[in-house]
Amino acid sequence: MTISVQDPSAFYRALCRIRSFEETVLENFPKGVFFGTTHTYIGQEANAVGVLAHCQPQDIVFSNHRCHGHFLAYGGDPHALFAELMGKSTGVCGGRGGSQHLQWKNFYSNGIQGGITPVATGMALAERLQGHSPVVFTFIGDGTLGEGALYESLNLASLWHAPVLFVLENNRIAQTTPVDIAVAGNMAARFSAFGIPAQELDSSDVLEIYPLAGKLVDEVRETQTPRALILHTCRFGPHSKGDDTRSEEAIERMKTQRDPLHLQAARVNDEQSIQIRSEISAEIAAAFQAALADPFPVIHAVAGSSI
Amino acid sequence: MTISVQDPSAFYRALCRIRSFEETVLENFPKGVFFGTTHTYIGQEANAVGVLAHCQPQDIVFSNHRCHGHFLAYGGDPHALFAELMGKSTGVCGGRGGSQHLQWKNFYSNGIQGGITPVATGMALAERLQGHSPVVFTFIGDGTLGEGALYESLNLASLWHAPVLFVLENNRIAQTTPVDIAVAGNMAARFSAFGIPAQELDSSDVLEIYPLAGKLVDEVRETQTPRALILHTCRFGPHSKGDDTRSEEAIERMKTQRDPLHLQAARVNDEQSIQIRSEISAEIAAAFQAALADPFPVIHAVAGSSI
Amino acid sequence: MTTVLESLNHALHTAMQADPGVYLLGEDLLDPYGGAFKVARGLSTAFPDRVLTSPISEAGLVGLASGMALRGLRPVVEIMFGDFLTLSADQLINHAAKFRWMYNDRVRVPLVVRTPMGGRRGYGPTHSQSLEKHFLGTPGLRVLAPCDLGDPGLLLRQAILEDDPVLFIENKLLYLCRIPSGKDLADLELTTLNPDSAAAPGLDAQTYAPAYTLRMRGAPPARLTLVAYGYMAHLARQAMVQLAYENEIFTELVILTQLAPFTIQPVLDSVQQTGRVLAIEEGSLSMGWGAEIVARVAAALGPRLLASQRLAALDSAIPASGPLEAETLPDTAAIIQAAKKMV
Amino acid sequence: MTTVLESLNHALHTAMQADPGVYLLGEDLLDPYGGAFKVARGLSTAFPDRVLTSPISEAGLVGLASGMALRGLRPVVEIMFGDFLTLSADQLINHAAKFRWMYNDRVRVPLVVRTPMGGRRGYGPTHSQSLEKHFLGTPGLRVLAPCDLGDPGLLLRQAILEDDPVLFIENKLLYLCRIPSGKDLADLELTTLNPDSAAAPGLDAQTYAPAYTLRMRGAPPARLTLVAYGYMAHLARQAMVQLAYENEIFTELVILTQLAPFTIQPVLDSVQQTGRVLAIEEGSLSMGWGAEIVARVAAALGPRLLASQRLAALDSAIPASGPLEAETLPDTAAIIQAAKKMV
Ligand SMILES: Cc1ncc(C[n+]2csc(CCOP(=O)(O)OP(=O)(O)O)c2C)c(N)n1
Ligand SMILES: Cc1ncc(C[n+]2csc(CCOP(=O)(O)OP(=O)(O)O)c2C)c(N)n1
Ligand SMILES: [Mg+2]
Ligand SMILES: [Mg+2]
Repeated sequence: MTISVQDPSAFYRALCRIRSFEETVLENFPKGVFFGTTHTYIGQEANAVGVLAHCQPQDIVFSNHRCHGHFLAYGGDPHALFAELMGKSTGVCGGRGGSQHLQWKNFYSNGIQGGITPVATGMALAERLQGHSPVVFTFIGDGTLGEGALYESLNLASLWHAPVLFVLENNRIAQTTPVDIAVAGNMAARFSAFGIPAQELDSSDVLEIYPLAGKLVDEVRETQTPRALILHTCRFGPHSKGDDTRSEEAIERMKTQRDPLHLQAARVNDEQSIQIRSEISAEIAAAFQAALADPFPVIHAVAGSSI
Repeated sequence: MTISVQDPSAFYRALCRIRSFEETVLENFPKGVFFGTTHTYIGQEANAVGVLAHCQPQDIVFSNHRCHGHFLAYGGDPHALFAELMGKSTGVCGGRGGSQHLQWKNFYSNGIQGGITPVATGMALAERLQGHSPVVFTFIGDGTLGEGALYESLNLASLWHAPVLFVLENNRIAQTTPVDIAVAGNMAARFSAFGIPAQELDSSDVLEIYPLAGKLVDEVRETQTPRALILHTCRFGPHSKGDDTRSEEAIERMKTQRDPLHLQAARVNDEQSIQIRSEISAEIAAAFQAALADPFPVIHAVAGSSI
Repeated sequence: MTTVLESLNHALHTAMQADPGVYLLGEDLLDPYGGAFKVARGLSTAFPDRVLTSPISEAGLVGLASGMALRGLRPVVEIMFGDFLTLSADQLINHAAKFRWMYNDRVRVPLVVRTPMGGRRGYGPTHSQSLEKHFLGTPGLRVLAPCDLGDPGLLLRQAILEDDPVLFIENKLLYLCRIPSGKDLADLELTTLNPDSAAAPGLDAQTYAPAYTLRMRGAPPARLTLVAYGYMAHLARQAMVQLAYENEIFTELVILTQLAPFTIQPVLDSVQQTGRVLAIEEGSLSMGWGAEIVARVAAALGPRLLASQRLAALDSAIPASGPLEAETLPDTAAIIQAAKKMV
Repeated sequence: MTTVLESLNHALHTAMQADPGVYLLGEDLLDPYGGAFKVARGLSTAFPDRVLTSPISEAGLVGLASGMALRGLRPVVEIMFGDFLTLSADQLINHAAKFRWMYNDRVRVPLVVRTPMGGRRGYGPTHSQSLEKHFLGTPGLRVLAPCDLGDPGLLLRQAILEDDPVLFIENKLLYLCRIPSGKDLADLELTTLNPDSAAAPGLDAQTYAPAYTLRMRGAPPARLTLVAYGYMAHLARQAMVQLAYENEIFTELVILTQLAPFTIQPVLDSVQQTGRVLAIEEGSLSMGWGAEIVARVAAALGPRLLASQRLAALDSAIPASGPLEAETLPDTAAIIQAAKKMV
């Protein structure tokens, strides 16, 4: 979804949509309306919005377990996403995938850490080989730096000129594991060691993320070679639901200092921001209610459960 | 096997032993006395000899498919190694392992690229946790930089302070694949990105390799943290047998300029060097003949081949 | 009454207490979190130096633990979800399980890899599978699965004491099952066998891996043998009781805790009487554990095997949506239905 | 006469010629080497832009090829030795095989992963295995294995044309087997069936994956059905002829080329006549392909199945030493011996 930086309210709206969606998820999980688990994006909204504002129709997004924000920033329908979490037939994948396994247009996600990176690399290569000039946005977290498949992908992407933008969202924690006990050495060096230029930014401000992402997206598109964007960010919520082991103060501090919605709200006049919030609120509530009312999928075609 | 640099003939002897062993292997393979395949170490002898001269009894060596040179430099018995290649009961592993799968004292090898690195890391960690101060020498080739398991190991070794010396033998080719089409970016950076200091040396001279290895071995032993040693080297022979796709001229050039035996012979007087070569020749010939005469293993205990 | 989870957790405490060589490695193990399914709870507090919470590196972790095992320690690795075991496949199959045999029996690998399998929680296609079938039949690898009878913790402790690698398959829903008391089982006759488990090349016989046979107390001769393990054994026990009381179909239930290598004897003992066998598992049907059960029974009994069937998950991925998932996985009703068809 | 190797190599040439979307990826593929077993010979010369010789990255490679397949190409990946397939297990099981179904049938993954399995060359424990059993029964993954009958190349070409992922199991010794002419098979009656192969969730029926049934021409009714695939089918054919001529034991041999998902019908058709089945494979016995064969036959025939056995490799690693390896793997003599015991 292409957003212009000229219009701060469009960014604000996109940030609010993710926030509101995720809050609705967390609020309603205890009511038993969703299946499985969820990983919310609260606090990281500016990454998805700032980066995917550069996503063109021919581009591809491959996301991970924390995919709601990416999906919505890509232009995904909140109703279909709610429905997917509820296991409804109207869900993004008809209820088969659930929270972590989405596919819509050129958007994909999978719940196996690291495993998506070679797949995304292959997509990028295939598109380039077919004469397109796409950018394949691939989102990973800091914890995913532990997986070997990532490095195989970096090597292959570099050698074979796969137009991938690796977006590393370093929220400094993986489930409950702080980054400093899980990631040795230097993050940017892990990309540059494979010949992939990497840039870092420590910000929750969509207006800082947007231009840097744009620069790298342009480089990927023009050179059809990979780049890495490392976004140091903050996860406000639990890993999934109620499993946050960090101190309340630390979280409060992050919320005060690093809320992408606050930062962007300051650029929109009060009246407008109230208006946007209430519109988004209504949109998300309506999507949620609609999904609730949707039917469950019918019995799926069966092959041999018993022989 | 600890060798002192004071004694150039000891180094020469060790180099010759490997060379003579490997030449005997290649010469006799067509006669059908060996099973499977083999990966000879001709041209790279100075790596094993220069590095493993620092190996103390409590230290551990984990080697790969190209393990004969490492095994012999470690002090392994040429007779047992021949016998292993011949599938004899007197072989290093009683004929079960064959050329790539050796285990003797603290020496291990396995034929799956990359897979040995986490295992070696765990050994190092276990030894350190049990209050020893070992060095675990882990040999990999340039091609093995393609495997993800390696990077998981580097991260773990760095985070958990595993006293591993990763020895990367860059012979600039993996089977038939030149390094420049298989390894992107920078080799040393692939280690340092994980917080593992790496040093490089482009030499076939055991007297250059020995001191640099010694420095790193000391660092590993003292700090009980990992280091990497990157040795740019030359493989004179085929990958296994008769599968060399490089030009004859290129190989001849290497042989003239980079033969570790020539380099070391110059430091031993002629008479002595002739003497050493003939002693080694006799030793290896005797080992080969003895292995030939050894029996095959007896039927192994059998469990359920048919139910 | 203890749950399976408590029993396993307690066993880890006991094992780490008893032997300073026991280490626990895995993702997100530290208290207060104590691992995704809480089997590790309290351990990092009690043994801070021996609980190694790790990066997300399933292959590296299993390989590293094999190395520790080769050098005198007794590591226990927790793989957060059994679905991720695929990432350790090479380390398990081409390293840990092979070392002893290929190194001519001169090394041992006292490694335990524990992992929760199973669905029914709506976690979707990559977090709900029962993938153990892909690892059964790996030479040199013992595979154990606790059930809610006997002492699941003891099974784990014995696995840790063993000198060969063990894959220890837990089930997410089994965790919360309570281990029934004698009184709970009053309607049932329970025979516990501790078969001299098939020693295979590269593996010694193991000491504690019981097989259980359950019958309805005082019932007429059973006409069908159910065979199950793990959480399915729990469901099969329910089905057995229901079949008896509601349908007057009497069955015997054989529960195995050692899936590979294993001896079929306890199953044979029962099928020799009943003539019919139904193998029940949560993994997908094709090439599952049940195939091995049926094949061994068929080989042993020939025409005396009157009927054999398997009940398993559909041969499809496991959907996140509750109603779809429920259709995909076998439950008590499905067992009852399958049993009814067979007698 | 063409060898299986030539047939497969030719098929790759034809497939790449016919469709510019076909790519070949793998280690050491470039001419003059042309891949470790030469199946890729000539391809990098003929199609230099579409043969991607790769770093040693089995997981990355299969993942990358899945991505290519998702985006409109038809990649064929060569894994140098089947032993290394363990490294791609996660990409096959949790990615390639799942995508179509979990994404609600809105994507397709026309991926082929080819790899040579098998021993008898003294390569030792990590280069001699037949590991396909660990991948059979993966929902969404078709597994094919050519034999030396019919058209192995056509099987591969059809696999490449398919829109779902295929694991294509070759055998190192099969490569050099010559495909027999009608005259070579003069003593035998050959029935070729092209069963409507079981469509499973996430997989369409496939067009060419024949099953073959062989009988001794003009012989009395067979009393035993042999079932095999790949190179073991070649050995089983030898055993069948020997059994007939030297022991007057008449058998039927059913050869499958589609291992998963598959229909048991051709096997049933034969066992219904013979009453006895012997499943033969080169992989290690426990939880092997043969278990699924026997389990399905037993389920279908009940007491009409008089005898069933499996012949497979020992449940141990595969030794490098020739004499030990020969003992570990089943050969023609072992088939004859097993067959004799059964009738
Ligand atoms: C292969 C694999 N291992 C473990 C997990 C379980 N898991 C899901 S999310 C997660 C943490 C990921 O951390 P990070 O990459 O930093 O992403 P974040 O959750 O912080 O966005 C873990 C361990 C998984 N999904 N896949
Ligand atoms: C996992 C795995 N993939 C592929 C192979 C086949 N193979 C054996 S050696 C080799 C090349 C290794 O190259 P390198 O690491 O540079 O070592 P070198 O042979 O040059 O010493 C390959 C591809 C293997 N043994 N293991
Ligand atoms: Mg994180
Ligand atoms: Mg090399």
